[in-house]
Amino acid sequence: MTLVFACEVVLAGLLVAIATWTIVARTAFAAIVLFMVYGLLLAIVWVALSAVDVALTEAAIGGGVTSMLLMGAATRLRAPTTPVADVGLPLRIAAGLLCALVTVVLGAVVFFLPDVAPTLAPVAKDNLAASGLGNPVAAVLFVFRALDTLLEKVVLLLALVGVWSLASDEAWGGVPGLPVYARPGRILVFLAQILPPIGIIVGIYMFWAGASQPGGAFQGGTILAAVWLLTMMARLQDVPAINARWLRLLLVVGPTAFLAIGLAGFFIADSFLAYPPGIAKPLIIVVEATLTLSIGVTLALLVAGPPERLPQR
Amino acid sequence: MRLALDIITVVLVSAGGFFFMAGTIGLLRFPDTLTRLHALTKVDNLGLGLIVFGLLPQVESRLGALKLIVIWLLVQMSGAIVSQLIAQAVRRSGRQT
Amino acid sequence: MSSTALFGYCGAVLVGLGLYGLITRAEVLRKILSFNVLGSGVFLLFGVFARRGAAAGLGADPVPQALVITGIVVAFSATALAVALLVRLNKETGQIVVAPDDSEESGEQGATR
Amino acid sequence: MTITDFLLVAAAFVLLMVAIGLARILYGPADVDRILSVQLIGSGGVAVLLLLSVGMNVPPIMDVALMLGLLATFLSVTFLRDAANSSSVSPSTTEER
Repeated sequence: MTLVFACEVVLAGLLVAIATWTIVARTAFAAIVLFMVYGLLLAIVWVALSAVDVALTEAAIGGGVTSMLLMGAATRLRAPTTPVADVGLPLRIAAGLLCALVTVVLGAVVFFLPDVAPTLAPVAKDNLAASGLGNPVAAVLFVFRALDTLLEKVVLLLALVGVWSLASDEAWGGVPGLPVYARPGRILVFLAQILPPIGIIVGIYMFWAGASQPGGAFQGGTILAAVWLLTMMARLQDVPAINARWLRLLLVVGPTAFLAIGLAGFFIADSFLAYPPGIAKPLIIVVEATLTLSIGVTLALLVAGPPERLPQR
Repeated sequence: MRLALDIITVVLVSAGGFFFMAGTIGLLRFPDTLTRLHALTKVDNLGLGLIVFGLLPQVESRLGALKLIVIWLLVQMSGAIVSQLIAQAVRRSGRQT
Repeated sequence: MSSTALFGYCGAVLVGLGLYGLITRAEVLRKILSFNVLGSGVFLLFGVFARRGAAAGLGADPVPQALVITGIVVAFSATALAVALLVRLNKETGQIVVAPDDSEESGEQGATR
Repeated sequence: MTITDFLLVAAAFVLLMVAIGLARILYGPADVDRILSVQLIGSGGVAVLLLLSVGMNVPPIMDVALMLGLLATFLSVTFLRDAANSSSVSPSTTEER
């Protein structure tokens, strides 16, 4: 047994243990904290699978912003004081058997995987130079499968529209009900003052590094979102009303730039979302830079939730 | 020279690992939240700090070394601040004894 | 056992666990959480397939990895929408569980702040 | 044993210690106890990733460590928001004591 494998066994065991605990934990609060740990742990698993890009995304979005969102929901909902009756024992046993079956089938699939795995790695590698990027995952995201990435941005925006549409009529256009510190203490304010500059630099670094090594718009954008949420939670900044012009502009600037450059591909290159050779990299960087901003704002607003009150003015 | 650097690494990383162990034992043995928080700060400060300094001789690029230091400073600072916040929360919840 | 097989089984177990939580937990928030665990299991399986496709000097096949990144973002979008629906549902009915016999104890819970 | 092996052993050891510590903290009983786990996986995870990064000679893993350290801080602050806003940590802890 090699050393790396020993590491991985510990990791896999811990991951499954934490996941089980997340499911069976008695209170929603405990489950959410467990889920936070689970997400951060999963990032280490992705590193073990040599997927550093995914590890960054998982730590940022899967573990990070999702947990912030769920914690906000738990705060707003207030867990019931008595344990909730889950489904009865017979159904639990049936569900357990069904899930065990699913696991066994998936396990069998993994066991019987062909020895020679199908792969697109050589194709990606061969065309990497043409994309002008050094990071194959970024090349897949922004060149080879650019349409997926564009539509994913649209999904993010649609989700935000869906969340906003859940506002009551009188609160429409108002301020999202992000739970904030009622009385932010001096220590928290200090943290909320000192972390944003660091966070913004790291965010820009993540986006910038994304062209040649793991990183990119998602990861950078998430850090910006987290930093913004922190300053809002510490009440250094007001939660903006959703009808603010600048906010709407920031939300759409990334997808719009992406779409515009994609459409321009009809004229300056040979098809939609194609980049002309030579200036591919600068174009991608423009797209990524605007996307970083848009993703940051969108993620933060998704965490903040639907508008709940009108701005005081 | 190489050997000397490797020895420094082994010594410092082992010391860091020791403090991780000490922190874990503290977490297992200490009776309440505040003392467990105390055990955790040993992990934050000494465990990670010693490991970072142990790794420094092994990093070839200057940028990598700089990044190590930055990560250490970041975790150090946020760890110290968050520990304060946790302690406040414990005190407010009134069950620290 | 290779490390890809290890994490493959791990992913299979996570899918089963998530599904179990999704079916059996009554609290909607717990269902959302379970759904995220299920999703991460699927992503992990993708990661295993990507790792097995290591070739041409790359540590893994970048295409499934990019799909997983897209998937994580989409899963987050879905979670955000689900959470918003849940909060609104709670505001309308005062219930945060799907079990119908629990309405009296969660009845007075307002969601506004 | 080469220095690479040593760093990987150290990574496995730290991971094991973090795992044990996590089990203890996550056991509770109070929610504040549990938030220590985010701190622990923050600093412990960073240590493991840094050891792996240098041990396996994959510099980008350091960025993951940076991300992990940063996000752990945000998560703690988000958690503590609720602890600070309510007089008890959360209603759910009262019945668990």
